[in-house]
Amino acid sequence: MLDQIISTFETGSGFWNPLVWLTALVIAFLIIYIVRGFGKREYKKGTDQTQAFLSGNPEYEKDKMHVKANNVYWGFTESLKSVYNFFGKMHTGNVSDYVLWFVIIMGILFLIFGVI
Amino acid sequence: MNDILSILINHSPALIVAVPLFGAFLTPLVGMINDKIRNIFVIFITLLTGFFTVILVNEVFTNGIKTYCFGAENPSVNPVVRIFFEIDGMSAFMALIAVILPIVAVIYSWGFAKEETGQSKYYTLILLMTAGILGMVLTGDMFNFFVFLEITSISSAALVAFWTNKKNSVQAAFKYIVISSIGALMVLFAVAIFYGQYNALNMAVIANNIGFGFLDKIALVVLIAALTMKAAIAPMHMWLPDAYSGAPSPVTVVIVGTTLASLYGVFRVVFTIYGKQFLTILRSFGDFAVTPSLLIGVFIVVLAVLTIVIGVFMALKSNDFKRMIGYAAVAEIGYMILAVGSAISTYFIPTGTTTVTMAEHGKMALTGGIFHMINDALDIGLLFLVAGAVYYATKETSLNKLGGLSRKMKYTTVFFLIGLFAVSGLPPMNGFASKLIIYQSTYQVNPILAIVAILCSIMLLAVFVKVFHSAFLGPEISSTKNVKEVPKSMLIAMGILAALIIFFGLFPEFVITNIVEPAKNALLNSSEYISAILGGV
Amino acid sequence: MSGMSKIVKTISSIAFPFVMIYGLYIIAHGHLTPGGGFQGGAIVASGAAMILVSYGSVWTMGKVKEKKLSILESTGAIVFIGTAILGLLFAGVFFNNFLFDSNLIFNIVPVKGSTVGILNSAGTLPIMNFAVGLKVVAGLFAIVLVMAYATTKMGGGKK
Amino acid sequence: MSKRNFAAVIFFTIVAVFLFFTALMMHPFGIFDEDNQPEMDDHIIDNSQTETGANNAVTGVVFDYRGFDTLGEATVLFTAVAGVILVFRRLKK
Amino acid sequence: MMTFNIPYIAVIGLILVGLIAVVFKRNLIKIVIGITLIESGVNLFLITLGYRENSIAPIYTSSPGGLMSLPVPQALTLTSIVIGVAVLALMISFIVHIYRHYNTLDASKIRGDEE
Repeated sequence: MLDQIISTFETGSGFWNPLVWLTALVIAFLIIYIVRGFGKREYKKGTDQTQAFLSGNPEYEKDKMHVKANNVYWGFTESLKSVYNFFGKMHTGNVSDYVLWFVIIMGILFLIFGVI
Repeated sequence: MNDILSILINHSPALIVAVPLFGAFLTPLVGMINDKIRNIFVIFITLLTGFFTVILVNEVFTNGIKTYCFGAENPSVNPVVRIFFEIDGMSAFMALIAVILPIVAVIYSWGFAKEETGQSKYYTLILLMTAGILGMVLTGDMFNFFVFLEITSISSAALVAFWTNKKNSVQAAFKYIVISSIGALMVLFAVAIFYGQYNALNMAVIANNIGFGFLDKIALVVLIAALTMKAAIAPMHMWLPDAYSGAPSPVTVVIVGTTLASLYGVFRVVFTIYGKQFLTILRSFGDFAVTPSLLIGVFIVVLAVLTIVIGVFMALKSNDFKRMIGYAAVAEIGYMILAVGSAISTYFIPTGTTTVTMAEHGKMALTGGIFHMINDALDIGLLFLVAGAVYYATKETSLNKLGGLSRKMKYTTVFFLIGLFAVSGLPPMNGFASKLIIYQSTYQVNPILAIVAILCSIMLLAVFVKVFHSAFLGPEISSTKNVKEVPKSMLIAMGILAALIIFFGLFPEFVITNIVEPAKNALLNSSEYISAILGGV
Repeated sequence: MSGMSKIVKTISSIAFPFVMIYGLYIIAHGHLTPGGGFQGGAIVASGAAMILVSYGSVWTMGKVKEKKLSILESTGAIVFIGTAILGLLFAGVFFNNFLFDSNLIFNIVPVKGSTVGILNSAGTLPIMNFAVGLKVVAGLFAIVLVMAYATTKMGGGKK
Repeated sequence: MSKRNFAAVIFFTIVAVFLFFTALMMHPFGIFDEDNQPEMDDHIIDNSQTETGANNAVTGVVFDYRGFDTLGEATVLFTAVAGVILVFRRLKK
Repeated sequence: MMTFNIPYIAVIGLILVGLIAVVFKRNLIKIVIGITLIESGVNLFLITLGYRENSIAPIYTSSPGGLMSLPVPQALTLTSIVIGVAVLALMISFIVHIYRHYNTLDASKIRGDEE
């Protein structure tokens, strides 16, 4: 049973073994721990060290500091505007259109199977 | 003791459906006593269903196909008159999915729905939905499939409209029931064609007699179109983000099961009922022969690519937490049918024999696709539970108004990270294994498919990084100041799914050999399905 | 709805018992003549809906609560599935017609061919007919009652 | 005509043509040939009295041969009632 | 052959009319009516499949004897009708709520926040 559980999973070009992976994970954590040991020990809470430094300007309110979801990936959506316009037009939110897509798919399938 | 167990195993197909139904009929009565007793009762019922499912699945995986006839011990099989349940590997696999999700949903609802009114009806409908999904995946009768399809659609539509004071929920419920009733009626239309032609309703009998004449083609088209619409395959996926985001989160988790059950219907129709006719040569151009397998396979692959791309792109733009997961769910469904479609398109006859087989990479793709079904149920389920937890804590699903939740909801954040890793296919979560198989096998079918799949998987990661950034990271903003961690029952429910995800991710080979392979073999072996009912054919 | 005129109320209360008896007859003879639990239940439920229309939903809601109908419906469903489970317990198969050809009630086996029907036949079928009839009456009436009452309370669509 | 309606008309025509062909290809209305006998139904008509005891074969089918479907149907009605009561419930305690 | 299949053609026509109503009508009530038309069409299709020439109803109680029409389609239609009633009830109650929220029944205006 146990050897069945930890047996290797192969796809032909890659493999996955839980034991190998766990060993890798442990080694990675060890490295992280060692690197963490190099850090400075002078950090103190509640002093000026914890303040954000914005070129000497005062910090904004917390609400304004947070990047809203609307603005994330703005560049991507802006550059692919045409694609998004097309997809947006597809999603009309009208029940009749949903059913119309069904009729269209049915028609295409009928054509495929009927003509050939 | 052994006698009782063998009797239970023998009757488990009936009991799996009867227990949740009986529980559902009793729940309104139990609900009059006390809320707490009712909740315990409902959890008990789902666990009992789970117990029966596990013993049945164990039986099927060890001893092969199990049939159960309703109403007679020695039913006549020539002609087949009564309703049969027929459970092969694929049905058993689906039953496992269908029973995990309600258990989680019911445990989660204890905390989640505590403040709501109408809880008795809510739990009743969840149990009915469970019974419906289980009936859909276990049945071996076309008309019975339609009836259970309707049970799942009606109960899930009523639950989507649970928050009647939200206009999003109500309109989503209306769209959902219109779509599902039209889909179900079209299924009934196809069933009627089968009945008129073969005077049979049993799937095995139909599969045994099936030809590939005009009427069979029509029935195939209608069934595929209707069931893929219920399984939310682009461009008929638009109802899914509506319904998933309108429903309360635990309900959504179970609705994921209904979507997968419809997908199972597609597989059952294509592989089992039409399995015999996969290689009828419809027309040949020189050496190149056009077969139904090629047509269906290519068509499904095209739709799958469309599904993945649309799902991912719309998810990236969306700003509503639940809606975004809904589009991601669409993309995940695309992965499944991408694998299965490319598998179907590699069907061929080896020279010298007449048995239908599939190319090796096709079989691998099928394994990946089936494995991805259970992975998708777990991943999307966990993400929706997280979204529900965020909603419970903040009464907000719009990502624009969230931020800094990781400071207040530590466990939820961890669960979200697990879901994020799983859904975008990063090791060591379960999505990695199935997506790896899918990439590799579709690459052998056509490299472009694998490239699209990988790119979209990366974009899926980007989508959820966006959620992680805007909801969980960042400073504590004013609207999330008084947020508290969610109740224990919700954490337990999320923990169950997260544990399963990690287990499936760490030991994929174990899961594939024990659960996925029997399901794959069952799909590929339609003659066994037929002979289980009709005897040696 | 606040109910209709006195003439309608009187006539519908006179007609209701007849409708009900007709429905019960359809249910009881389901295994002999055209009809059955669903059809008869629908007839009785439409009789009840007639009362609802003539007396108004508020009055009817005062007489019959939807919670009671819900209990009644659950009972019908439990009897139905219970009969099926009894088949499992007594005859070893879910949904078995275990009363048929037994020495309990409904056990007379009819002569093959065209006969005069015997009410005391057909095993579990009459029981299931009654259970389904009860369910359909309660269910359909509950749907109509709840919808009528809710729309009355909500008014004509203004928020 | 808008683009949507144009597409709708075209695809409806296709679907309509194929469905009408379906109607023409079905077996002739009310006639069952030698090789197209309704075996399942004949079995029920012959045996409904001896196997279920019901003089009414339809009731025999509904409650005995396909009793499980009827359980599903009763469940559907139960579901609808639960759904309607759920949808019209009071939202505040 | 053609004349024998007129009932089927009528049934298909009914289904198509229902689908057309769902796709082209904008009023939600009319969409629901379209769905019930499809449903009636499918039910009629089942029933027409069960007809046998010169046959009587499949009931033995004081029957004149002779061929009987097929009982299974009748049972299936009964099931399907009840399911139709259930779906109809639920759809109508959703429409009541939609009207409360939107104050309109125009399908093109009933949409979520993000569409």
